Amino acid sequence: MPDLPAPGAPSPILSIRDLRVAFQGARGAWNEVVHGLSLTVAAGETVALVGESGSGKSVTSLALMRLLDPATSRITGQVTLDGAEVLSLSEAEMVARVRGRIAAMIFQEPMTSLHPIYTVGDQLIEALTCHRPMPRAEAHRAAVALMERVRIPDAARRLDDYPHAFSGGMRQRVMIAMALASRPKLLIADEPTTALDVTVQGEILSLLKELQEEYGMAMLFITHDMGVVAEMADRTVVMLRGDVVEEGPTAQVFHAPRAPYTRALLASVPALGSMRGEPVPLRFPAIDAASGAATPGLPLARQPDLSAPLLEVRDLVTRFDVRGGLLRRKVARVHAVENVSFAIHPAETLALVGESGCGKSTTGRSIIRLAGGTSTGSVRLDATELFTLPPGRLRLQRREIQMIPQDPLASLNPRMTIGEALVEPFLEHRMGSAAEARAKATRLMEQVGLSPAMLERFPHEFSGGQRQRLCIARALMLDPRVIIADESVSALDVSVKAQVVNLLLDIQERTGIAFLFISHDIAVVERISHRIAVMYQGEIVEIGPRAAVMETPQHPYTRRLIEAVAVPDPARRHLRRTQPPSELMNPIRPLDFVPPERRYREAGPGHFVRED
Amino acid sequence: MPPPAGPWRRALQGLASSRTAVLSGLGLVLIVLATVLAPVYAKHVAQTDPFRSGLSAKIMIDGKRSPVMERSTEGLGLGVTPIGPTWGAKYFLGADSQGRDVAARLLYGGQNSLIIAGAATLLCLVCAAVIGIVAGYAGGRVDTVLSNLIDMIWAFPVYLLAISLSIVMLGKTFEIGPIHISSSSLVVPIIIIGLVYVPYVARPVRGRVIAITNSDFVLAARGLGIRPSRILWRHILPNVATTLIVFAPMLMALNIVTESSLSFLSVGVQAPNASWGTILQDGQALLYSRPVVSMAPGIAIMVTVMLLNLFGDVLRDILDPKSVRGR
Amino acid sequence: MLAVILSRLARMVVVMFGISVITFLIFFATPGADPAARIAGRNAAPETVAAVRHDFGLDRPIWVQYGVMMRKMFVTGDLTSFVNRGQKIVPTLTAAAPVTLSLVAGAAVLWMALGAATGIIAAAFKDRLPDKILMGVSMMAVAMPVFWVGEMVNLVTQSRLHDTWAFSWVPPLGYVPLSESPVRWFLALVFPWITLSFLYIGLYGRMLRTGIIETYQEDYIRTARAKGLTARRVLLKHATRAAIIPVVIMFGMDFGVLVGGAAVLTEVVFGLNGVGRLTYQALKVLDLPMIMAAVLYASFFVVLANAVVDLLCILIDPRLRRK
Amino acid sequence: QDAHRGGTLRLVSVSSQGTLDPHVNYTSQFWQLYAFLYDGLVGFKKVGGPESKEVVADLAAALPEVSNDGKTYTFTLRKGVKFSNGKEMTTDDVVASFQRIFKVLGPTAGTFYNGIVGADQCLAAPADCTLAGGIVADKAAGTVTINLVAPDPEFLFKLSAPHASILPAETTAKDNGNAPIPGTGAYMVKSYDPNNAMVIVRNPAFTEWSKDAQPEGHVDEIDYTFGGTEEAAVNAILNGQADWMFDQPPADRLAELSTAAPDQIHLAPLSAWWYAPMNVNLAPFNDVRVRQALNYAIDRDALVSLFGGPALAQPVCQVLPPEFPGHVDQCQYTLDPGESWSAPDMDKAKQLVEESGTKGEKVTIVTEDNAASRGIGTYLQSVLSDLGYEAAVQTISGDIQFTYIQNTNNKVQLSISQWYADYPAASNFLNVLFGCDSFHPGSDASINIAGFCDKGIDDRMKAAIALGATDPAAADAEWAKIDGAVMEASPALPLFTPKQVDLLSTRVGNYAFSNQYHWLIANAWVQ
Ligand SMILES: Nc1ncnc2c1ncn2[C@@H]1O[C@H](COP(=O)(O)OP(=O)(O)OP(=O)(O)O)[C@@H](O)[C@H]1O
Ligand SMILES: Nc1ncnc2c1ncn2[C@@H]1O[C@H](COP(=O)(O)OP(=O)(O)OP(=O)(O)O)[C@@H](O)[C@H]1O
Ligand SMILES: [Mg+2]
Ligand SMILES: [Mg+2]
Repeated sequence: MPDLPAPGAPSPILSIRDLRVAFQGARGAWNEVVHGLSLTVAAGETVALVGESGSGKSVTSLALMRLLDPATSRITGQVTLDGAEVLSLSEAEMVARVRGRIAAMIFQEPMTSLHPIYTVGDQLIEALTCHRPMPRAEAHRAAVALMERVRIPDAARRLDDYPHAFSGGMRQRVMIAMALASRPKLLIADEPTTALDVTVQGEILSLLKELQEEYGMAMLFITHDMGVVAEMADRTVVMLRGDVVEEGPTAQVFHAPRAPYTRALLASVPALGSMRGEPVPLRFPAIDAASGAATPGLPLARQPDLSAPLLEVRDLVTRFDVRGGLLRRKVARVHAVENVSFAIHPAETLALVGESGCGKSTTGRSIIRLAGGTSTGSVRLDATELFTLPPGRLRLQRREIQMIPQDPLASLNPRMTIGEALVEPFLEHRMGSAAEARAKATRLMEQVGLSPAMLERFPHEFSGGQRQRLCIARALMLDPRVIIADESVSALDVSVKAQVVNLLLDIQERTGIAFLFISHDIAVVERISHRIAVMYQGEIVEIGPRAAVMETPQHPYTRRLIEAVAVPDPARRHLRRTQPPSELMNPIRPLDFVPPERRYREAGPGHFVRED
Repeated sequence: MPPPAGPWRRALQGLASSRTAVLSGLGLVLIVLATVLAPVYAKHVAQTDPFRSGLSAKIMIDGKRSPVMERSTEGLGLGVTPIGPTWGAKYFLGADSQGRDVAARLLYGGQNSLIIAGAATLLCLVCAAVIGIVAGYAGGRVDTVLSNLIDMIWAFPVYLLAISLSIVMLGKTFEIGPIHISSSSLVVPIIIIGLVYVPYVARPVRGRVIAITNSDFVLAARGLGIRPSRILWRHILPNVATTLIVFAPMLMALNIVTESSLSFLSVGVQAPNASWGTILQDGQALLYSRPVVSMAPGIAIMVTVMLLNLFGDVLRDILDPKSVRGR
Repeated sequence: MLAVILSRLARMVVVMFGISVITFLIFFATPGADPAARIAGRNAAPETVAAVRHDFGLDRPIWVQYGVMMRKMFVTGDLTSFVNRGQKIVPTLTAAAPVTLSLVAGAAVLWMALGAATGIIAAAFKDRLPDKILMGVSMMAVAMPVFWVGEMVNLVTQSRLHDTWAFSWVPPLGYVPLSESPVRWFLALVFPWITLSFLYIGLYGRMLRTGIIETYQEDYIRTARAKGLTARRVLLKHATRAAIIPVVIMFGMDFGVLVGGAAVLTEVVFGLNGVGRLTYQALKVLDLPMIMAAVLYASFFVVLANAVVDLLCILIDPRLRRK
Repeated sequence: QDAHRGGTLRLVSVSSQGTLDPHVNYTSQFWQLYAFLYDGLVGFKKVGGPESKEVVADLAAALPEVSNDGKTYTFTLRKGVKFSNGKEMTTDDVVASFQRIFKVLGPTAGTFYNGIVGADQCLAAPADCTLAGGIVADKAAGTVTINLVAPDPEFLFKLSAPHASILPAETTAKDNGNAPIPGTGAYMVKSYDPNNAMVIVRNPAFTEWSKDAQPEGHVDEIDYTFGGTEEAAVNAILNGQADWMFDQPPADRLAELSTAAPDQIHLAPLSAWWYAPMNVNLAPFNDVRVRQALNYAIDRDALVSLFGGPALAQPVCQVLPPEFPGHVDQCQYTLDPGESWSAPDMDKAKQLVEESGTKGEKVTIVTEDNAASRGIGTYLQSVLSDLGYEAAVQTISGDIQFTYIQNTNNKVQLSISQWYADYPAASNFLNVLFGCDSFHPGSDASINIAGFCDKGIDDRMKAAIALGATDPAAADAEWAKIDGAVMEASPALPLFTPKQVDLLSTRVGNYAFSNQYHWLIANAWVQ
């Protein structure tokens, strides 16, 4: 049971009692997704609501604000927001009293949460004036002040920009500014940093913390990232499938978790630095969901064969033309990948890390010549130069080097069953008969931990983690020698993430496959890779053995990247520094731009750092 | 574990669970059935031949034999007015200017209208799919050429094509292999109507193909070393199919209206054959004396089109809630 | 900007050239279209027919005829009709344009206003009675052939109920120039406007409703609501503005073809001598010069409308704006 | 002063009819206007009734002296007649006008005026037309002499046609299109926009010289509006918004009109013929039995129904219309052959078809896209089916249909057409429609649509024309026989003779109907 505030404690800003939310599904059946949730948030307090995807976190937050469609949803229970009985208010009263006044909200998707066809200033001013009518000039001034407050550089000028001209982090700042406009007493933040880069995530979190203090707001912080919880929350509420399973002060929840689920959750969290001293990649511990008992993960048994590189990339450059105007003429170029060189050996995993948009995926795609744009350089697989192969030969060569795409759902044809999708490449490469293909598909399904019966299903009938495994299985159908795994685990829940990482390591151990593991999640990278390459704005700034890069990072960017990672340990809160906001922009360069010459210095054996 | 439902099955289930879809579907089936049963109605109920002029026919009403074409006797005695609705088995909706049973013709006409509109819809979808897919997939110059072609069709007066074609075809029979196409054949209006809305469909199809061609799963297929022809056939085409299917009912509705417009301009189904359009046109000549002759097909078109639209709306919601807007 | 205009012009020229060639070829492949015989008149002597053929250059190679026709249309501007001898095509077309423009522009105002109202109200009352009524009516509007509606309107306003108080003000069919009498211009166009716009009110209303409802799924609407905006403001300012873009695209295309002559049925039924009716009549008598001019005129507007729509979209949707 | 003088007459029509040039335009709609816009040397008498077939002197002071065995016509011009531009008419204008007929490639140049001496050269080289020896003017005496190659009993009729209007000599020798040419009539065209309206006002230079030839009109202005539909025109007239419609009121409205507005309707017989030419050179109609069978089979009473009933059309089974020169009531194709039609003879028809052995053949009927023509086509289709043919109807736009069915290349078997007399002479029907001279295979201009060319009958027609010059009565008798002979061969289905329906507003008075010009607009008044 959640403990209620002791008598005499300040009356809570938010108190939820026995909240139940149900949605109307097909044929009018009601499907309850939040089952009797109760929680309170006191003034000035930060409460984290954690839980895996689909556990009902967002639904709860939307229910508080009565933002669910009344036609298809049903909310019961009691929600009191600063004395207002939310569930019994009319829509008009909600508008007049609650939304934006008592409570404001920030959402997960900064990219889509701003209206694309109004300027940022318009939207900010609207938020300011809708509760407190004021002259336009004053509102304008207030808006600039707010933008400055959330540390958007050059605020006055950027007020007239449209959201699409802002990066994700900047947009999230605007969202925060909007939420602060009417000085709410409660800020509900629904995964405000999930879609952002680690570095930006850190900035936003510290900004939130800072503002919370300054404004004396309470905060209901929703996330699935235990690291973030540890950073932010005074108290933590853990949700599982619509129920609260544990509730308590954050430190207590982390150090002495009571519910088995909480324990399992914490065990699966990849913690940065936990690999210190481990020589080889290590599997995640296996967790028993019922008891929460963990069996420690096994290290990878197979060693890379360093005698000769399997894949050798040299001076890879990929640029995209930016076309503009109605005429669609070239106006600039995106230097997505710039002079990237590295090698991967059999049974080795090279991780490519870096913030969003730095060119990781493009590097991966360029290697198999699927990037579009113009690529130059050299990619050799064994002795075959891929960049000069004619299309027909290249098509056959692709068997050897497979890519697991970033977004598994999008990369599966929605109209093909999984069986068809798996069998198709096998048959295309004439690797055997249909029956053999079928047999192999069945085998692989079992290997990736799925039931062969699922071969008849369509992609949408799988969960995210399952889809990721399907893509792995599909790639394995061709017995490739190299797999480029593009953010294969980033979008997954912690527990699923652990499973997939373990799966990849199993495969490597069994087949000696080499991985190019693309990720921005350094904690995972630390576990899985032999070597790490850090990318920044299309270039590799540091590359070397895992331990060297992680423990003695040389390049400032690498350091920043590692520092920014939230550590799932409330005792080690370290975010509360004021960092200058760095706006990530696409590496767009004018047409006549000449990239500077780069030199690398060797910081240790096989550890190279770009000289700036 | 429940058996997995494919998207088609799900679509069917969705349709079955929507009251609107079931009712409108039922209505459409009824209309089709009624038109299919036209010969039965004509022979056994109305007992007339709706394709023979009945200018001198007589009919028993209230035990009195009266001519179907009533000659005016009052005033100057000008004009001949066909018999109005009798609300009986014979001449239920009255006669047209040739003394034929309007109700029977309405049913027969429905056959032709539905066949024309249906076949034209099919033709249009096929053409649009080919143009859209080729333009979207090939891109570059091919795309430019086809996009211009689309613009041309869009700006071209259909009626020029219609009038010319109907004259060129006049009295001739073209034989292309086993297919005979004569001027009175329905093929002429089908071709014309089929082409009119090609741009309407080809444009969104092209857009969709471009989107799909750049989608991750096509990229993935290429990464797996799948042949381009197979990618087109297995990956792109099926995904365009929804767009096409969503268009179908709406297009069918538009085509019924277009067919009637073509007949209104007397390019379409040729006498004595009927379609709702030609009956509407006949009725236009009787608008002031026997409005029912033009009301009947007008209402038939309206009801059918409404049912198609209702059905199409549901289909759209089920197949692709975010695609085609409006039309 | 100049380059943009030039590329649009190039596209326009390509489309217009293609269309004119097709039209030309179709004409000469059509039996019974021989202009010489028809110009010469009924029962003309063969000598006369031959002389006419020579006089009109119809005995010259077909591409020469095409060239001559294009020159007469665009350079000298003295192209004359094959059927109404001496009727200059270009001035006739320009004289008909204001009629069509009056019809289409007025109807467009009506359908945009009522279509928007329909869509917004229906979306606001989604699945409730007003929505059902409005959608029912607009479904009917979409389902009724326009000429049929026109005929019925005429039957009622011109004949059956003309002598009642309700419709006694209805002027006879036909167009009155705005310059002649704004009041009579307006009265003469009231029913044509209503008839023409009926279909589009239905179409646009439905389209806008769907658009608004879809937009309500977007994250930014949730943001707007969370800010504490009133439901009306969210609907009008946030949802409608975003949902109106496809409507504008549609509007551009429809307006283009209608001004180009696609309002023919309305014009015919209401006896308005606009471009559509002109085209229609030229088609009925296969008057090549007139058809040619009308077709080129229409394609001009179609391509123009495409261009204008592109521009409009950029104005409405800043995402499409790139420096 | 005339109490009825003044006011504006508002006429409406669905469409205009092209060029204003009286030497070129060949439509009854505009000929009706030329009646009071232009004059020839002679003209039809502008009165209602049978007298309207008479030719009277117009710009000529008197009917011409005919000499030289009917080959020379001498006219003395009236003095003081002015064109609407104020210029006085002289013999120069007459000579120039006759040359101009050829120079502008007038439609009848080769059929009406080819008998003038020098016409051959003019037809061959229109631009250099002089008609030397054909038209001789004596300016001082004010006379013009026309020499013909051969006597032509119909020449005065031809001179009365608007194509022989006298125009100012300086008028350009090409089709003047929509630009009005000054005329000598009581009115002149002030403005003309074929897509919109024509405004006709009084000719300021006009003074009445002969009430019969060119009466001074009553109204001051005539506004002729083009556009709209027939229904709309009827409504406008009933609502008092227009005075007259050129087009026939739709059949649909007739019953209503004949009870609601009987006083506003005027019926007049026309010298016209609705018929269905059968192509005698194409199967199955190359067999005379089939043509006859169809003639027996059709129910002309039903056809009359289609046209609006007996008050509006009269069933016929011969070529020449009633009350036309040469007409004698005769009907071969009826139940009891005799003078008039009674009922179809289906048995005979079926028997003939049986004999011909053509049963089951395909027949396509090409009709115009108006209600009447399409209705007849549909009816004929029904009859042909009864006779055992596989018949189909094809409707095409009127203007194209007329040339389409003429061309033998198009292989039209059966079509629906009409013929309106240019002038009251039997040859204008029989010779034009069934003479060998009007059959031009492969041309769009071949008015002998049936392709009927019987040498014997053709010779008889030529002889009858010649006879007309000396003995009109005997010629008429001969024409009656030729009519019978043509019908014997049955190249066409006579359908009916239509009546003209003029629907006028209540304020129009003094309705007069001329066979030639139809309603005499200038004779009517509105106040
Ligand atoms: N509008 C809706 N209609 C029906 N079901 C819904 C709706 N919104 C959410 N759900 C269901 O409610 C459950 C909880 O969803 P919710 O979005 O709250 O999860 P979450 O905990 O926020 O997950 P995530 O971390 O992925 O955001 C899910 O099973 C989801 O499918
Ligand atoms: N097809 C393309 N056309 C133009 N620009 C592109 C294209 N693909 C990628 N880019 C640009 O290239 C840069 C690198 O993109 P890439 O997808 O490789 O980044 P990433 O490191 O994978 O980022 P993320 O972590 O978000 O996946 C970005 O700025 C992106 O906008
Ligand atoms: Mg969520
Ligand atoms: Mg990426």
